[in-house]
Amino acid sequence: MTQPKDFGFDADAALLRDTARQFLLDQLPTEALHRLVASDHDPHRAPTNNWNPALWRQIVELGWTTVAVPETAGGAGLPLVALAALAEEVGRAALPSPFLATAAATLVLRQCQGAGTRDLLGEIAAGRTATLAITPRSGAWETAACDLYLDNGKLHGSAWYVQDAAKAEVLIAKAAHRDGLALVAVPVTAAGVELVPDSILDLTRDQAHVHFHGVAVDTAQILAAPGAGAATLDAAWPGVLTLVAADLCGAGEWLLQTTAEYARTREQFGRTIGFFQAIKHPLVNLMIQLDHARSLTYNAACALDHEPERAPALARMAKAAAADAGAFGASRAIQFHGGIGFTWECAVHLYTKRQKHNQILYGDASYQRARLAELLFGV
Amino acid sequence: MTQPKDFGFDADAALLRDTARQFLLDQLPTEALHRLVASDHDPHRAPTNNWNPALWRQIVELGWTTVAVPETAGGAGLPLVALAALAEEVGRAALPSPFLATAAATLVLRQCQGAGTRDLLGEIAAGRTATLAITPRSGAWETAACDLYLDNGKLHGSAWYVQDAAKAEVLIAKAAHRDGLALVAVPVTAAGVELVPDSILDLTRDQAHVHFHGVAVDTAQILAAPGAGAATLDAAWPGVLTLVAADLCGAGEWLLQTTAEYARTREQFGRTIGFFQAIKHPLVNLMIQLDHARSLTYNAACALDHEPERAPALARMAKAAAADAGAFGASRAIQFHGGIGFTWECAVHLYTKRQKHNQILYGDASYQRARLAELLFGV
Amino acid sequence: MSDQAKQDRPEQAEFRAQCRAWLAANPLPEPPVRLPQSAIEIMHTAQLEYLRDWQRQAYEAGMVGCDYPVASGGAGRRDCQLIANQEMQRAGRPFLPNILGLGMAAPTIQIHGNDFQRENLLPRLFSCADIWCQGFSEPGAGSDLANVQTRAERYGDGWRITGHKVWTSLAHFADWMILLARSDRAHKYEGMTYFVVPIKANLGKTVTVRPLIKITGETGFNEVFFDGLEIPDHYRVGEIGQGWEVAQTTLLHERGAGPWVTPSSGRGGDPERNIADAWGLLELARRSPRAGRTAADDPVLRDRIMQLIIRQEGSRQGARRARVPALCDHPQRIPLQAKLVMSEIRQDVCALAMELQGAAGTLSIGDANAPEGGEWALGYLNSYGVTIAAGTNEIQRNILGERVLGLAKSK
Amino acid sequence: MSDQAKQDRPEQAEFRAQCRAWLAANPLPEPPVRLPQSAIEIMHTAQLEYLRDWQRQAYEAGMVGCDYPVASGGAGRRDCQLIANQEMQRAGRPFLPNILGLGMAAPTIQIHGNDFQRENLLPRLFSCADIWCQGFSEPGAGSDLANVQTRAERYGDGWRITGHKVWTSLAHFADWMILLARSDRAHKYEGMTYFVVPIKANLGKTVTVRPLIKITGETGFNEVFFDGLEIPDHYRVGEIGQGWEVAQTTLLHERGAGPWVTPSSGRGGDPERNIADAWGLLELARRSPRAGRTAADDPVLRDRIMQLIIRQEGSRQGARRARVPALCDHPQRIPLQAKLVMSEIRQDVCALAMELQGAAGTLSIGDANAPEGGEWALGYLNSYGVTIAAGTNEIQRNILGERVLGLAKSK
Repeated sequence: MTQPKDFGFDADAALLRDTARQFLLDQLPTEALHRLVASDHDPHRAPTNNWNPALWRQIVELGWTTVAVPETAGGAGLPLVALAALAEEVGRAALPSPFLATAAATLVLRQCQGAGTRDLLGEIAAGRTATLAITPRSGAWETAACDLYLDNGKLHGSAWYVQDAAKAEVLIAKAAHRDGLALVAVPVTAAGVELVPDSILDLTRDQAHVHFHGVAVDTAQILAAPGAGAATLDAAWPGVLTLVAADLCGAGEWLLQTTAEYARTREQFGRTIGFFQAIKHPLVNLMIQLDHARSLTYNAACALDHEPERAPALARMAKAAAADAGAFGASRAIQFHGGIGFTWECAVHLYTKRQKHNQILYGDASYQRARLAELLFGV
Repeated sequence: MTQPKDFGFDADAALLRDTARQFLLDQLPTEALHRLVASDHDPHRAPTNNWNPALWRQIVELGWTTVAVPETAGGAGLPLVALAALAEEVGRAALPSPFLATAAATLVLRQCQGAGTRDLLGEIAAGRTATLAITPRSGAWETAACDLYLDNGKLHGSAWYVQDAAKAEVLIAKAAHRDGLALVAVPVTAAGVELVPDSILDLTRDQAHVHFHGVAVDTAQILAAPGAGAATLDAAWPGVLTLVAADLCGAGEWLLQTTAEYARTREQFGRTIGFFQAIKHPLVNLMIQLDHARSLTYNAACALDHEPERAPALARMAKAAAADAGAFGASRAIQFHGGIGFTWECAVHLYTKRQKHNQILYGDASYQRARLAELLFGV
Repeated sequence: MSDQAKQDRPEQAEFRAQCRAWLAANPLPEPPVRLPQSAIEIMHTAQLEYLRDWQRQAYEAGMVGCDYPVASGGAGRRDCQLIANQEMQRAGRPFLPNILGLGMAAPTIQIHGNDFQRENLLPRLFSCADIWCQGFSEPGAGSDLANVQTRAERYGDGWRITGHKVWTSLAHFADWMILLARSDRAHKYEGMTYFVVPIKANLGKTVTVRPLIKITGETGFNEVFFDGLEIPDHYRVGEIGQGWEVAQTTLLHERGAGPWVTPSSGRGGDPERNIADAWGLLELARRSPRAGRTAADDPVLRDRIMQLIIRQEGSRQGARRARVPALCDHPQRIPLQAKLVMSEIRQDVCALAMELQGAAGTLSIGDANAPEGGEWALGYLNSYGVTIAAGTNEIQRNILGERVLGLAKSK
Repeated sequence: MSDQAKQDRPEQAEFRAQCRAWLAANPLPEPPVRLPQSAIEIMHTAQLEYLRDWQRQAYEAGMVGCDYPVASGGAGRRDCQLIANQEMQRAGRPFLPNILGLGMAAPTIQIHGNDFQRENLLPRLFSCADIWCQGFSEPGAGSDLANVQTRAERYGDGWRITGHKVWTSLAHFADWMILLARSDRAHKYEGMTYFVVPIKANLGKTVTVRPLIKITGETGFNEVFFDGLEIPDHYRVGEIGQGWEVAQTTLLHERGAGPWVTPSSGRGGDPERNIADAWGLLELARRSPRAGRTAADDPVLRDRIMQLIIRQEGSRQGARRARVPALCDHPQRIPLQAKLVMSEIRQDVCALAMELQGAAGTLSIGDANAPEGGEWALGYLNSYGVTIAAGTNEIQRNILGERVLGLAKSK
């Protein structure tokens, strides 16, 4: 198979993206975001989970959660480049929401064969929130690494670094079984589920680790049978990486444009500081990096639909490029804002911290390149 | 042991260095260097070896070859930081000469125990030239890698990447023997020695590979007995790396100062181009890199005299820093000279090519850092 | 069927099949001499004649200038040049030697020239009957191109040209030059006029070409001195005083934005071609010994190879994205990056290739033991030609910062 | 005996032994609260009082200000402050809280001040009886410090101060401020005068301090508003109109050149101390899981750790080399790099530390599972304070390019 010239970004996708951008500009301007997530500046504050559930209900009505759900399961089944473009807008707004976690769960569910999968996808399309619970305490991103065990129909153990856990209604949990890895849907309200929030740097999301104290699982909850979990997760993984890359690109673009705007207006030495190549050239370098990352992100998203055999390598490329661009942009945005960029009141820090989180999430740039090299060198 | 505050750079060393700098400025100004090495611009020319033996005789009279030879062997036995400072001046002048190769051989000889060692050191002090023949065809820099064999008193095989071979009178050859590696002194005029010049990028030196067709070796030529060669070479190695680092620093400083001078005088847009931060800031970055490399080079040289147990790590640091600074400076010097920097007539290319050679020689920056990591992590 | 072919419209598919059939049926003889890495390094007549003959054949087969109107010597096709380029590359054919004509002179003349120029000059440009060069830079007008001092003075109905151009690639073979000259000293930007001028016909008379030598030791670029060359007014391209504006079209193409602005023209520098391809580093690494294994086993070098492959693919996918307006925030943002990005990737690829080679990286072109004949080292040095020419990359960054990000002008 | 001690002159060796004995005999109690990473992040009175008490003890033991004359409250020693610093660090003592006083105010007053200032202000500065802050930056005078607008107007025999300073670390605790103000609007550089001004005594009257919050969420820096604060003329430092010159002394010390210019002053930022030490990455890497092994087994991360260790050691050996004139081409070349280099190494060390931690790098200070309590992430964010303050690092590069390389001024 080969990719369409336009990455599959058709008129429907463009409408969805444009609507989303305007919606977020209207509903969550930067000042509102700052009020929402940054009211408590104490670095020693308890773990927080600041978001706007009313906004989320509107988002569900706009159909964002249907985008990646197949039409057969009651979704819109749009090309995945539309989902990537949506994730980019979410990043651009630094939106605190269960969008990314639910979209990642959706991508995993699309690969699942278990009996309850279709119903759960339909529920997600209708607004139910979900997140992946797949990472062990060590933080290893590899599929095989697991601290959660499925034994005699019960889950024991824990999952760590669960994204937006406090906003999720269902956990898509990876569990080790004697026959191999399984994937299981677990409502957060199930008996024996204990959610422990983490204190994290990123103010625009929450994170937790989850202990499973003998949580009972019935057949309908098995999304991928023991032994099938690894292949299922691996098939979904390029999509999950692409989502994070898209968020990084969107937030990166916000940082670029915001810093450029500052450089167009802030005066020193009788000139706007954008005059100085010490500002101008790094911003251009950032623009180039972001453009590469964004192009690679669309390419990876399109590959998921059209040439899945290439998607693993292309998604690693996208995440690596986006993580590097994200880190570089976050750093330059603070530096070029000068003193004001070092203050809590300047929204740059919200984006910087989100970029740091996404840079790390599911493996930073050098991690992605090491996996990419294995694919390209065949070892 | 601990290092003296001044790196051991005493008045004698300073006098030697200052005299050397002035001597090279007088005797080999850049235009003379260009005439000497760059008269034939054909990229397909035969291998060349352009240098000035008369200048070399003056250098011997100035005592440069005595610096690293111990007083007991008829040398001056100066602190090794003096040798590093001298190598820096050689790099600054991009001097085509057997200086570096002979100095490297001297450092190896200082570690040798063989009967003929002292005499050979004395001959070197008096002006005999030498070079190391220790690298296999693969170009491996590791001590154990060897394509030359000592068997029944005869040498068979080859040595590659022999520096300034056409200028050397004696080869200090590493040879594999059934009892382990040995080091052997072989006159280039010995029967069975076949020297094949390489075509290389660097116009300021020559390089060759040498075939040994059953070259007879007597006991007096054995500098390190079979089995002792590896430890001998390893002990000398930090010094050899430090020499190359010093050459890189000196040539790097020439590129910095020459480019800064161009930036102070070349006008575009009604200003000298040094006004533009796109020129100014990279030059400052280069200056910082060179200062780090130079400080680390003195530190490594001083360690050889005062704390040899730390010298292996410190020399890796110096070579790594100097190789990176050398490559960066060479690149920016061409770029910032613009069109003129792309021409054969501009001397920048002589230094750029020398930097490329030294960057590679005995391992580039990432190679050095990998070895350094083994030392620091203990694996 | 290739990936590229899958995306063709029917008329494109038909054209592609024609190209492919012709290329299969008409193999090129082996070159009689080593060919240089690109057209601007052509040193010898034997190289030129071989390549010129190849371009003529390609033109006659309809693969050069095919998107231009028939009146200009083209075939009046639409979006077919890229296909011809792809097929020529796929068949392993060498570059077309008249790169400066195809890449810069032709689109400028087509857009800003007059009928005389289009009808008389372009067909011979496409067929390689005439070689073209570009006379923009001067000793005092490099990055600051608007400081051009070469004079164009009125003389009867024509113009008299006096001045000094530098870094003029291919001038030693050129029949024609596109020239930016000063027709009015009182105005900087409004005082320039653009011409086409005959070079070879006036050599030894009012035109002198002096070869310059590159850092590689290759020749191929020159100084050109004009000592009162007289040309008729219909050699003028665009209006008097509009030279700067016309030159922008040339520069846009020189900097690689051409494919997005006007019909692509079979030049070597477009995003479909890359002399130093980052993907080539994979194989080089596998063959290069390092620390007892190969460079492909060294994770630090693997990481750096991946960085370059990612940058190159980012740039290629960017070229694709630039054609999808809905996915671009600003129409010039990607096109204006092309020359900057491609030249720096090429430079970094060549530098890394030299590092991968370890000790063998010291060897130069012609050495029997140099990996791939020493072409990487030569490519490394030549890469500076591209990071410096057509406005240094520092100037490119100014342009991007000012035109796309709206920052204050740095000069 | 330590490496450092080996190099002592006899009187230094004796002093070192005294310091060591005192420190051994006088252990500090455990802090009652978490201490911040440096003095400029002191948020709470409990932190300040603990640290202030420690500085007072250190002063009384002769380890603070000891190279200053006795008349200024010092001990009249020579080259001993560095030894005291080394010994305090070796004993694991916390930083001295009056960093801005020790590092900037004291040397400036000693060099440019009058006897009244030296005799009355310095002893209390050293003992930490008075806390000091620095009033240079303003909303419109950051990198462009010479654009200071805070007014100093003559008023009888004294001065009246009106204006607005920002990014004023420690102002919320400060008794005194060093102030750069405009005494003459007609001249930019020659129109500034330098003062010491009492802050705490005038709070709520003619001085208002408004805390600012940092990106870390910590407080510790402030805006300071002057509404006609009146001070006598003997609070002036240096001549009227010489403020810019006097401020250069302060800035030279702020930027880390102090140790090479005047007696070092026990401040936290000198090259002997480094909160985020690159060597610490070795141990962090060994403890950080990565791809089934540890970060210390990942060659790419090893390479990056080595790069930082090499830079840091390069900077440290540079500090050593700067004291050997025969090995320096230009006296200011290394000293002027100090703040720039150290702040960027610190930033890069903290950023790499976060990467080494992998998933745990998402955790912030206070999380029970954050490696080393999340101090690296906090350090990363705080590192921007240093790359921005005291003239952004962009300004530092201008200064180096202009003063050392002689390039044309960029502004």
